[in-house]
Amino acid sequence: MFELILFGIMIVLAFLAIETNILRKAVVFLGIFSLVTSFVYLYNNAPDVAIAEAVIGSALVTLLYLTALRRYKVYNICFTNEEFGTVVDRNIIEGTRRGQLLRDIENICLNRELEPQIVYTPDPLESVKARGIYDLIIRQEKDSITVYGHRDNYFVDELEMFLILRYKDLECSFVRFGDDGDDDEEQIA
Amino acid sequence: MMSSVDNHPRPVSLDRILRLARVTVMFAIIWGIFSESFAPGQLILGAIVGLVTLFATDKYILKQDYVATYRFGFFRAIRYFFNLMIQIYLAGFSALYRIITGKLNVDVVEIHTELDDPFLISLLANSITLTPGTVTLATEGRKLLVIWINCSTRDPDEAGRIIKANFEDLLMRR
Amino acid sequence: MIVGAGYALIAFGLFFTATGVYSVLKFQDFYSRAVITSKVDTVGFTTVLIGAMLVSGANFFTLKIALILVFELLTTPLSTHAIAHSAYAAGYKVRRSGDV
Amino acid sequence: MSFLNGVLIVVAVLGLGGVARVIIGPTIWDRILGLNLISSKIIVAIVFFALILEKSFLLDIAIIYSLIGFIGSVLISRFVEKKGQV
Repeated sequence: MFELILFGIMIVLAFLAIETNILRKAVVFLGIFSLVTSFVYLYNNAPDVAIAEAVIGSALVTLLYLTALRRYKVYNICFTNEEFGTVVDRNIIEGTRRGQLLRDIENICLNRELEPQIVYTPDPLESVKARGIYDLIIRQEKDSITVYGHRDNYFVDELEMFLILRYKDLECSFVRFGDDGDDDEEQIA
Repeated sequence: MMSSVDNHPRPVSLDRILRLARVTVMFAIIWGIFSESFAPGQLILGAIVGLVTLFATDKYILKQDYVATYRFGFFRAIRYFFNLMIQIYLAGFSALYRIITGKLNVDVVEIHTELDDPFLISLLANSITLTPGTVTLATEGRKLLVIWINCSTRDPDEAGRIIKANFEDLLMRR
Repeated sequence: MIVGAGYALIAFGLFFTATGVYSVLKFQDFYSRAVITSKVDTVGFTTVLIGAMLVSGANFFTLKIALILVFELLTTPLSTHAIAHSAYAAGYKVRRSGDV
Repeated sequence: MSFLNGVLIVVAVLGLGGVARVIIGPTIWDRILGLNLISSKIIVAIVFFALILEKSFLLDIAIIYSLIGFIGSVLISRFVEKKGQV
């Protein structure tokens, strides 16, 4: 009974660590995998191996993987939606159409060897822009989506092409802003 | 890598020897727990290893006298620990009540502290994080940013009085 | 007698821990999860380990569990604070009105 | 089936709840929170396993976990906070 639960957890986590696209998720999964593995070694009467696994698995392997991940550039995406008073799981996971949209953007980022990091916030656009740490700001109002990107960022052009081809019926517009703060807008039906 | 602070030797006083002895005794007891015997030979071995570790840490890792920085008396630590446990359990029951009834009002408040020692401030932040219902987000000088589970007021003084409980009084007294 | 009290404490601590796990699955936004779970979990952890100390009796086993308890109490706030601070610094906000 | 074996199974089921949060958690921080939760469950499980077998040297692993278990979650959250610098 007890070991069956542990084996189940181990198999599920190992499978997820291979299957996921986002590498920092895989690091977390592998951390838990090594925790459970260490206990399974202990359960099968190998405490010496368990000590080695505890030290290596929880500290050293995480550090190694994270150091290897530094090669990937982080692409910081902010998703704001002023309709929601609070950001709860339901809003993040479901949404109207944006679940699929965000997943597509993530996949494009991963193809370009960029590591997407999505932050959700209900703040108005001005305060988000004022923070100045995001590469891409996506703003949703009901069914229309506005994407704000920096003018020098070549990746935004690529994203624009993709979104026009993929979501023909979606009301989608792109705004470029520069360092001086002036916006030029191009509307796409 | 040699520390430049250590060039002039510190004065050897009775006070310093007593402190060293206290730390060494603690190390010897922990050594005894690890090796599962309190035989005299084991304790002496532990004391020797502890002394060597203490001097090596003093000479190569810490740049200044740690005793002055981390000054916290033994009995005071024990009293603080028991007080902390009582506060943890009191707040734990209130958190349990809030989970079952679902009455949550999570928000961030800013509180001020009157402590000036960085070590004591970090100890206060640690205690606040350990008490159920509050988590320290960031510290900046004497300001602490705290997530509070039952945010009844946003006034720094009023909120600080509820959150800090009697930790600050215990830490202030030398 | 003492062993019975230990069993009672263990059951009580498991109840606390179960409440923490229930709340991590139930609550819908990140900051309330972060506040509730780790803390209720601390109380449950402490109670369970004190129960285990009572069950094992007076020997080196008890002293080692006490050491585990002290180390854990020292290091848990560090990780909780690191996670909450990381989310806050990245701009992850839950509500518009306040700071969170 | 003694009381302590039952405790072990209950702890494993609670750990399953933490794994569920790790799998469904929408953001990375929820996953790190789940990692934190599971690591404390593993420490409790090791303590009770040692209590059942009555071998105190098994507790050394629990001591190691309580000392360095927080390094993993601190490293990952710092990595996320500093945008890819550990």
